[in-house]
Amino acid sequence: MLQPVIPMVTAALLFGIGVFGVLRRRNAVLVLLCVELMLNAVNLILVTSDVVRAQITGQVFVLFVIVIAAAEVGVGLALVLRLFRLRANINVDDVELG
Amino acid sequence: MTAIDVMLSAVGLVAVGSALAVVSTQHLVRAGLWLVVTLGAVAVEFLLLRAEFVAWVQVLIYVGAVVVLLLFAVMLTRAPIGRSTDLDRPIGPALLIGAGSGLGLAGLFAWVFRDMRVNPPPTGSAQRVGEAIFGDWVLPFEVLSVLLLAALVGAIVLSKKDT
Amino acid sequence: MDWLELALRVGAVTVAFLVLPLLVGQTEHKVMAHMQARLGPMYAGAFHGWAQLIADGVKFVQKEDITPRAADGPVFKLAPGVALIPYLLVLLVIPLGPGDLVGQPLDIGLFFALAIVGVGVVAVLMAAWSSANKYSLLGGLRAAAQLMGYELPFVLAAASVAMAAGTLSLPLIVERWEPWWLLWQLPATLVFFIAGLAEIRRPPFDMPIADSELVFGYMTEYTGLRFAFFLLAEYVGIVVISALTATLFLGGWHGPMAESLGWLWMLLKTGAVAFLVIWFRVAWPRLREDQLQRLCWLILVPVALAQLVLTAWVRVAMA
Amino acid sequence: MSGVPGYGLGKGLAITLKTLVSRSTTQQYPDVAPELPPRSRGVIALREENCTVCMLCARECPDWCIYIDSHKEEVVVPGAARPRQRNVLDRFDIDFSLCMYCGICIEACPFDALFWSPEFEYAEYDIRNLLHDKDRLNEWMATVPAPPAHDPQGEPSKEEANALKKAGAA
Repeated sequence: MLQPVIPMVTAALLFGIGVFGVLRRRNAVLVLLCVELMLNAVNLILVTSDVVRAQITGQVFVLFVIVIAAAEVGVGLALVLRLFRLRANINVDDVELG
Repeated sequence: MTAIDVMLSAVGLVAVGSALAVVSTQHLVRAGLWLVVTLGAVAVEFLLLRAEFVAWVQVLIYVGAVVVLLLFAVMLTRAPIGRSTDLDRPIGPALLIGAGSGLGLAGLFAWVFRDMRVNPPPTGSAQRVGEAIFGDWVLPFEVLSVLLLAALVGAIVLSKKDT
Repeated sequence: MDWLELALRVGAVTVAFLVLPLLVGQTEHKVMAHMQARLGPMYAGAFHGWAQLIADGVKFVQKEDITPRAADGPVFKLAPGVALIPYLLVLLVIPLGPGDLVGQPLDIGLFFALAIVGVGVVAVLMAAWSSANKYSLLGGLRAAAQLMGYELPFVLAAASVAMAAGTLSLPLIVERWEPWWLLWQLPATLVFFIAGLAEIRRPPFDMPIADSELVFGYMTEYTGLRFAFFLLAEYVGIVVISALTATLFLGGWHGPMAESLGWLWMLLKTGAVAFLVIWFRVAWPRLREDQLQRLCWLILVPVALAQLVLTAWVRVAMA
Repeated sequence: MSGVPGYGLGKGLAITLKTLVSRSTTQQYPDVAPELPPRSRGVIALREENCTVCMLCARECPDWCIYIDSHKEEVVVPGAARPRQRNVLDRFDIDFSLCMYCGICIEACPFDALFWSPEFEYAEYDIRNLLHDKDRLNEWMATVPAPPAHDPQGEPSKEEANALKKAGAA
């Protein structure tokens, strides 16, 4: 017997921490790190709901999320390195939009 | 509280604690290393929830590749040893929104799942996950491969030198 | 009883973890020496220097443990441990003989092994960055690029044999192995072994520590016991890669009288592959950094993919 | 043949394997005495009786590593008109921390007082202890090998040739 509330609350806290980090961090790589935190929180919720509902769909989605996260990091880091090459600075506040 | 509950709580504490370190440390590279701890802890949670396959995929892709890429990028963009001073914005709004969403969701989950007890499912899920992916979810899987290809092309184009 | 058995298994694996790397190291000392028309260590332990590595260990323990002033202390000190532990965990799932002569039978043991071996690169990056040394950092970046690249053919080649056996469990893969797989899986064997060599950063793939360019790469600043840990990790790495190659592609414990002598066959095959690893170090020069990436992406990955297609065809044809 | 891909790699493996199975030639020095080539230049030995303190060696030495002191002594020879004077060697030191083993002193010595000895095990923990006095140099005389025999095909020495000529003339 296990209580699904424990991983659920853990995941919620991880998500909150991730949101906090994304909003607070200025460094682009650190923002990516915090996005990973949020994705992991979602993964944890998906796996836990699998346990709750005795299904496997959640795990399938976790795999999809992990693949997408890998793609996201690949493109994100390419962007960051490009930015660094252009500006020698990866501070997201200093990026001019438009 | 059964033994598995205790372990879930302990590993959850590790995950949350190291996640806090990720968002609060002033050492750039250490943030990435703390993220390794968080991801490892989440992988252990997966193991405890009997999602073995997903747990090891998490280790292989996240710890073995994603974090390494992140650390690689951090080191390529001049990571100093010691504290950096310009990593953070003012703490106020971020704390408000982050704590709001995190604690709000936590409260919601705690309320909804407060009395639920479930039996852990049987282990050995690689085959079941495979059947699910290539049965019900084969179309999303194919779309995902196109997405990966697009990401690959995009990353190459972005990191090519201007000619 | 259950706990006792578990303790016994973990204890046996720990003993193997401590003894096999020393055996490989001593073999390397002697084999490398004779391949270079030398004798190698002759004094420690009186008979042909059999105790040389023990003497080395004692020496390392006595040395001063230096942390550079500019280094990031905690990360610097933690890195050798992080380098060592993944290999210990991998040894747990490698089957030594038929039946359940394995540290811990896992349903997805192969996947576990591949995932855990990949963690080692984190230790390299930790050591490289925290040393506050440019050569170390360069070595670490080389290692990261190398390991990220070679992880792909490594996993693909292993996937081929898993597909052929229809399971991810290492004991089951060995059980379903048949001698003709040697021929049919030969490309995967070569790709796996070469990528494995690159994974453990052995010559000719030792660019991360290339001593003529980077002093000693990410290990430059390490002394004493921590340096010894890194060296131990390298030799456990040889054991792990050799054992995985033997398990996946060379039939593990298969051989005459496998029921009683299976463990011996497994050890012999592992030893033979480890000998190859040593031999390559002596015979071949180090690749250049661009040749390394070229070999990975233009040769190993395509070969591994072709092998996957072939395996799938044969499986379908046989079904 | 060398155009085949991987030929070089195979050759490397073959060579190392061949070396592995053939006997290694390492000399186990402290356990087994090394076989030195004839006329090895190990150390310079001194035959004190032959030295006349002519100082040629000290003057020819490029490193100035030979130190010689002497005094004069009168030798009374019975039956001689007056006592003879002769040089007596007080000190003959060679500083082997300076010596570069050129052997010029041995070539320069007109009285066969200096010799090459193959002895080489005289390392010291302190560089100052490499200054060896005449007693020590004399000890090494015991290790000096006999001079190589004359080449039977070679020309006879000038003295021999002169003697033969005289004998022929007589």
